[in-house]
Amino acid sequence: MTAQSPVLRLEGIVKTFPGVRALDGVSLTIMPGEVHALMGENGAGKSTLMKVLGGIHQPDEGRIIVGEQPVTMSGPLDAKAKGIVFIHQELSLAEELSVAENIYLGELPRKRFGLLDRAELETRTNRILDRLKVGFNARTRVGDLSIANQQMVEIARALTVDAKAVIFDEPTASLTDAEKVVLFEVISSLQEQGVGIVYISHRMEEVFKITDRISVLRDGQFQGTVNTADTDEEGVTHMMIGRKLDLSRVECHHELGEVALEVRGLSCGHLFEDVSFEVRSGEVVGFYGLVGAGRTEIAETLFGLREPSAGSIYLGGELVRIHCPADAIARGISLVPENRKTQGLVLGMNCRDNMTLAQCDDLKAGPFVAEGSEIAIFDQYRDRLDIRTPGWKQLVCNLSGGNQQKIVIGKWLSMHPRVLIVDEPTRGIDVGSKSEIHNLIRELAAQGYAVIVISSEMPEVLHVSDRVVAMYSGRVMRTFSAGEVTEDSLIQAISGIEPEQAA
Amino acid sequence: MQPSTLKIFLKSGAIWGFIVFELIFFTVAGQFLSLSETAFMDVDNMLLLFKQSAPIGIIAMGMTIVMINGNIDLSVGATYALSAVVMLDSMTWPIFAGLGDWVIPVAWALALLTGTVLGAINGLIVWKTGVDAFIVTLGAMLGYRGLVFMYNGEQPTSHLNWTLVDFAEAQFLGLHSATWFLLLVTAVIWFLMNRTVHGRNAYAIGNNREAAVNAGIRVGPHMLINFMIIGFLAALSAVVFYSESGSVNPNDGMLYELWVITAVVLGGTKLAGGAGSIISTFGGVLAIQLLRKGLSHIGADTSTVNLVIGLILIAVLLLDRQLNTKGKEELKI
Amino acid sequence: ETYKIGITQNNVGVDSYQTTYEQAFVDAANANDRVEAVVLDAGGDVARQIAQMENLIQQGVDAIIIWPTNGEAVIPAVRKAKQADIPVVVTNSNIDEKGFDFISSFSGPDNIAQGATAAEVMCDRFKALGIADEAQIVEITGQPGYTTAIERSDGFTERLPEICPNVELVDSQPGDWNREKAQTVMEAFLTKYDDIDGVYAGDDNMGVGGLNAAMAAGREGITFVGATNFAVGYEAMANGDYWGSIYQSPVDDARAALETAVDILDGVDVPFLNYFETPAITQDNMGEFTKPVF
Amino acid sequence: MVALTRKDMGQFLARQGILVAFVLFMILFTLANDRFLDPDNIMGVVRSSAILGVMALGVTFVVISGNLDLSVGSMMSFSTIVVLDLHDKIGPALAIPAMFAMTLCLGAFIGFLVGYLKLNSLIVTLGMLSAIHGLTLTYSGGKNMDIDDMAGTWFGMFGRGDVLGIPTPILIFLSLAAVLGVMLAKTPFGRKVYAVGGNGTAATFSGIPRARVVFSCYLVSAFCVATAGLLQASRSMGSQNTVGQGLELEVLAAVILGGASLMGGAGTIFKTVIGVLILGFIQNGLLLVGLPFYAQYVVTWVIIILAVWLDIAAKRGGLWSPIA
Ligand SMILES: Nc1ncnc2c1ncn2[C@@H]1O[C@H](COP(=O)(O)OP(=O)(O)OP(=O)(O)O)[C@@H](O)[C@H]1O
Ligand SMILES: Nc1ncnc2c1ncn2[C@@H]1O[C@H](COP(=O)(O)OP(=O)(O)OP(=O)(O)O)[C@@H](O)[C@H]1O
Ligand SMILES: [Mg+2]
Ligand SMILES: [Mg+2]
Repeated sequence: MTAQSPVLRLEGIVKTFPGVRALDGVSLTIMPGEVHALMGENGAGKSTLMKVLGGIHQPDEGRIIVGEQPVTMSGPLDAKAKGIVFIHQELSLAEELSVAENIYLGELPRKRFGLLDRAELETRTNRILDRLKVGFNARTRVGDLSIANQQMVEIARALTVDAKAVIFDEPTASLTDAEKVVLFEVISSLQEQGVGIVYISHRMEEVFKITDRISVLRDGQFQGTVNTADTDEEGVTHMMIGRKLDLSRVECHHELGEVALEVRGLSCGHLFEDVSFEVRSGEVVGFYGLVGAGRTEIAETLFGLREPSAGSIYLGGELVRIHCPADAIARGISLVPENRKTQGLVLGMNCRDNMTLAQCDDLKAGPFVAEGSEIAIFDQYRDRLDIRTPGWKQLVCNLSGGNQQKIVIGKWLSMHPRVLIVDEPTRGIDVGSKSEIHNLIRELAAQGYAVIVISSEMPEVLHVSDRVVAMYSGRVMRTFSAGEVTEDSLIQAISGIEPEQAA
Repeated sequence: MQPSTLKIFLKSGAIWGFIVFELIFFTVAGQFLSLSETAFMDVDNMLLLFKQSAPIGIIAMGMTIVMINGNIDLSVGATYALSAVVMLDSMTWPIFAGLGDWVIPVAWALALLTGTVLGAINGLIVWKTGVDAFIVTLGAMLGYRGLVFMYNGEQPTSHLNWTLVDFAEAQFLGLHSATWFLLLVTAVIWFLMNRTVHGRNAYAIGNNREAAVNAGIRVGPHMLINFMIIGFLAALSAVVFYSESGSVNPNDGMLYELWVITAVVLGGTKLAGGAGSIISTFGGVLAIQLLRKGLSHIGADTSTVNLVIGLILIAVLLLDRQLNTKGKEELKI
Repeated sequence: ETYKIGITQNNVGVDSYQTTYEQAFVDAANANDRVEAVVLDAGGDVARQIAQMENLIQQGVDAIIIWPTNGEAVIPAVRKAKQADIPVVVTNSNIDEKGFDFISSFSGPDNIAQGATAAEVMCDRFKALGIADEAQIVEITGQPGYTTAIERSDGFTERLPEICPNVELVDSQPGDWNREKAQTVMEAFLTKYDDIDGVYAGDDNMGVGGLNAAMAAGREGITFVGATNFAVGYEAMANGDYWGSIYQSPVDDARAALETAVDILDGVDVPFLNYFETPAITQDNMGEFTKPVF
Repeated sequence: MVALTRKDMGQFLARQGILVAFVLFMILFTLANDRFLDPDNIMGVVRSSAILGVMALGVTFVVISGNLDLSVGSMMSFSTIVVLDLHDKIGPALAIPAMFAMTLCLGAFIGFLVGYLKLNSLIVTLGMLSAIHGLTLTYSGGKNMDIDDMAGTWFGMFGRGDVLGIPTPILIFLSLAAVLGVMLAKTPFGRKVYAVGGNGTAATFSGIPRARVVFSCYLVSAFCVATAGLLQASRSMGSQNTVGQGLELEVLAAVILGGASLMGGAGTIFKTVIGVLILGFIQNGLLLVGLPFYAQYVVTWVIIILAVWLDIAAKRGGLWSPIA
């Protein structure tokens, strides 16, 4: 490998946005046939660097060298023509179009006079779909696919050209384990063909499983490249956040209180059926399951966003009916939603207003919003959650993902809820912020909150929960107490294997 | 899990069902209310229906692609009027005096060029400035109307050319010239949207603009082309209509954008873009024209027509939503 | 045997004149056993009017009465009726001369004469006030593009210099047959010109809009002359604020149109231009007229 | 440092483009016609803009909440006709509240459709534009409405009266603007309107009753329309059925000129007032310099696009759109 010349080199890339120096002299070398991890905290500039490489952004300074040639990437198609393929972090699909049209978006095969060559399109697509072993065909409307399958369509785009380098920006965020296996197979077959792969992920175990080298960015600055074999999680984390991270669980020994929330036989159409569980104050209950298991729907039902078709909800022993989020909030239930951008934040509003959005009715001075109290609340939670922002006037859309998530958490903590539900609290969040959020969740429990954590990451669930509820296809399979849960039993439960069968 | 087949059928066929309902309703109501001896479903009456649908219908085809593309064009009424002014006025220009009736194709070409240019101006502004199409074309609706007035003050622009009128009134295989234009435009636009790369890209852009950009589709030129097409079609609609009537008031075409959008929405095209069908728009156009014709057939006055058309638009929207809800367990947002 | 007569009106509901006309037409048709009427309204839209003409021809009515939305655009549609042997009577506002071959008769007011009469009323008033040599006037015209608006304005501006050569028409803007619009236009006139002695408005509705503006600005002594005497105009005249207008009854207008059509179907000879009386009405002679109902 | 200040200047110019345009227009018209700055003229412009302005205040709420209201013109015709008709039947003291109640019912109907049934506001209000016009025609039988005894009623005080020399329409417009401006900027309700317009889903997830907020915005809009109808009726003491026709577009133009985003979530009452005044002064200024009325269409076209363009250019930090 040492004798080969790199497929791709970036030298001294600088990119500034108004008010942000997103990249500050970053250099990176990608060798053929290697899987190169790019890591860094949220907002470190990973996606920006890859967008520069993919021709979506133009760098202010620096050079991109493909093979031996310095090049300018005038746009995504230009990049693709030069052999650089880009799988986006956010799903980037046209739902109304077919799978085939999405895979070849931007370069549909054409006959003369701009006519679409459908036959050619479908043959080529089927060839790729076969390789990915997916269960849908070229004509399926993408909007009808599950999120995971949509992600596979996104990945299929990498296979349309003879790529020199393929960039995966957090491809596994919504994949099931089985789909991850397929993805990793695809990656290794690309690798064998001598393609250089850039792999961006916050998931350490994946990075250590499949990558050859790791490069780290911090605040837009290049921190260095190491061989994966020569380092460990701790070392990488240190490069990323510049300090040592205490990954041990904060054990706050505290008594569990009364049952704060009890759910009996709750159903909502076909989304989930006959769900029963309870959460005590001071307890963290983790909900684990595959994507589509119905966990989010349970949370939404508890928060008054869906009408249950059967079952009952008790809060502090009292039977309650919750018809809308305002009911839920009044009764002390809070939900940190799954998708912070669409559900958690008004991106065009400033940090303060977002933080106090759920309580602007309560913070009043006469008929007006009490701006003084709002700022006080914001300051308090900014310090407590270590939110990095120049001030409350900053628009939320200018914050990095992790800091945005903290604003959402702050919004609900400042309401002092009895039951706090957090859905995928660390999706797309870097390790540093992640462990902060985990510690925060433990702390909250210690203070007497009843906390429900919904997560698709097993380490996370195991790490923060006192008990784990395993769900499969809309049903609760098993509830594990802290002592009895093991990775194996959990995997069996969420795959639909009954405990007696498994035993 | 599967939406019921009835729902799917209703969703795709709703507009045709509505048309059938209208036909039955007006035929029955006409028996009691109409003074006319001829039935509503008379062949000649239906042929007239197609012909009278043409001016709105031709523009609606353009509006469909612009809306699929994720934009909207409120300036079509003014474009229509300005193209008509150019067509009628150019036939009297001294430089064309020697052409005789050959002035007709020249005038047509000038009118179509005018429409295309006006569309291109909108498209370029939307593309280059990034201002929302709603605002750009709302402005143009005023601006182009101002140009219509500037051209000939407040006077109508007229030129009756009987050769032209005879052509416009002609019937070929039983269908009027205007009907042929409408059918031709529908076919061409259907082909454009379903069988060409430009059409598929237009869908992609309306569906998910960022995805299209990421995939390297040049969003701007596609939008520009679609605005030019709708400008061209607005002009074509004017050519078809004013060839027959020969005189344009400066206020003509006002509120056309409302009729056109109503037809397109009735046909099921989503305002947000990305979804819509040319054939359904054709249905929407027929449904509207049938409604207007039917109401006048049963002797409804202007106030009733306004009331009914407004409420039907809302009812269709309501129906569409009912058909698209996923049942009780749906998220309440 | 009954005659089936179709009418396509310009824009019912846009003002009281047209509404009263429609009412009167329906009443007149009901009163006449020999007539069955199909009453349509184009809502001001040329395309819709042409479609209505086609529908009437297709329905096979015996005669068509048309109140044109555009005096030229309807000519081909009128020709179609002629080709189908259906006599066409134009009502209220005439079509262009090019179409005269295809119509049987025009029934309505003489708008050019009305404009001229209004000029005479204005001029006489100025002479009486002794300002005929220095007066400055402004004009508020009807909706641009409508034949009635154009003809009245033409009649006025042609006649005025013949009788009062020193009166200067300093400005003219359309008020769209709309009182509010006329009021806005008049406000601008009042700011722009210190000295306005007279206002000619295309109808009383707009005239009263102008009057409102003048009263709000405290400008007195302006001679307002309108056309189509509306009830508001009549009252303002009675109050002494408004000088004169043209008395034009929509009831007469509607009846005349229907009678003309019936006469033609009966084979009676009717004059090609069948004007009905529209006399001048001023503060001096208003006692001779009843207050308009619209 | 110098470069920075110049950049800041550019930013300021772009952000406050609408104010700058306003000042420029005033200067131009003043140079062109010395009557333009005449206090009487200015007062006249503000007074005749008041009706449009009052409607624009309500539409600002609707637009910030992420919706459109194209029915305000025909709704205004409705209120005007109704109040004039009732004036002669039940007297002004009862006619005014009755008209407000009826107009608010229409607003509630639209608010119900858009807020609670979540129908698209463009199409709903387009439909209502037509339906309310039909309703008005049916109500009036197509006839003009006039007050019989103009001299003997106090009804004229809203549109024709004045307080300390300031015409009442101006007072009503400005005080309503002040009240609604404070309501939007300072109260929890205003905050919710911005949140619902900025991101309706997130607002719902924060416990904000989105449907009720949207509903309320349409009520505010209907209230403003009723006020405008009152001013209109009182000013002219008589009206045609089409009195408000086409006003919806002028109102929308004013709101957009003021910088409210059609996407929702942005805009202020103060800027809407500026937008209204700009339209009023352009109309008046062009008339004064002797240009025909339609010149104003073309000018409005150009400044709407320039204003919105400058605004978004300032936000993205570049004049030209980045889209390829
Ligand atoms: N278009 C843009 N305009 C302004 N700032 C931007 C833009 N894109 C990115 N940024 C800023 O640049 C910085 C780097 O963002 P980037 O998306 O590259 O981070 P990342 O490392 O991919 O983070 P994550 O792990 O959350 O995806 C952030 O501060 C972000 O706010
Ligand atoms: N088998 C399936 N195939 C496709 N879509 C599904 C399937 N099951 C559920 N879905 C849909 O996928 C979406 C995600 O499901 P849901 O939110 O219930 O998952 P979850 O358990 O909360 O997991 P996560 O939060 O990780 O997405 C829902 O809209 C659901 O209707
Ligand atoms: Mg990223
Ligand atoms: Mg979920």
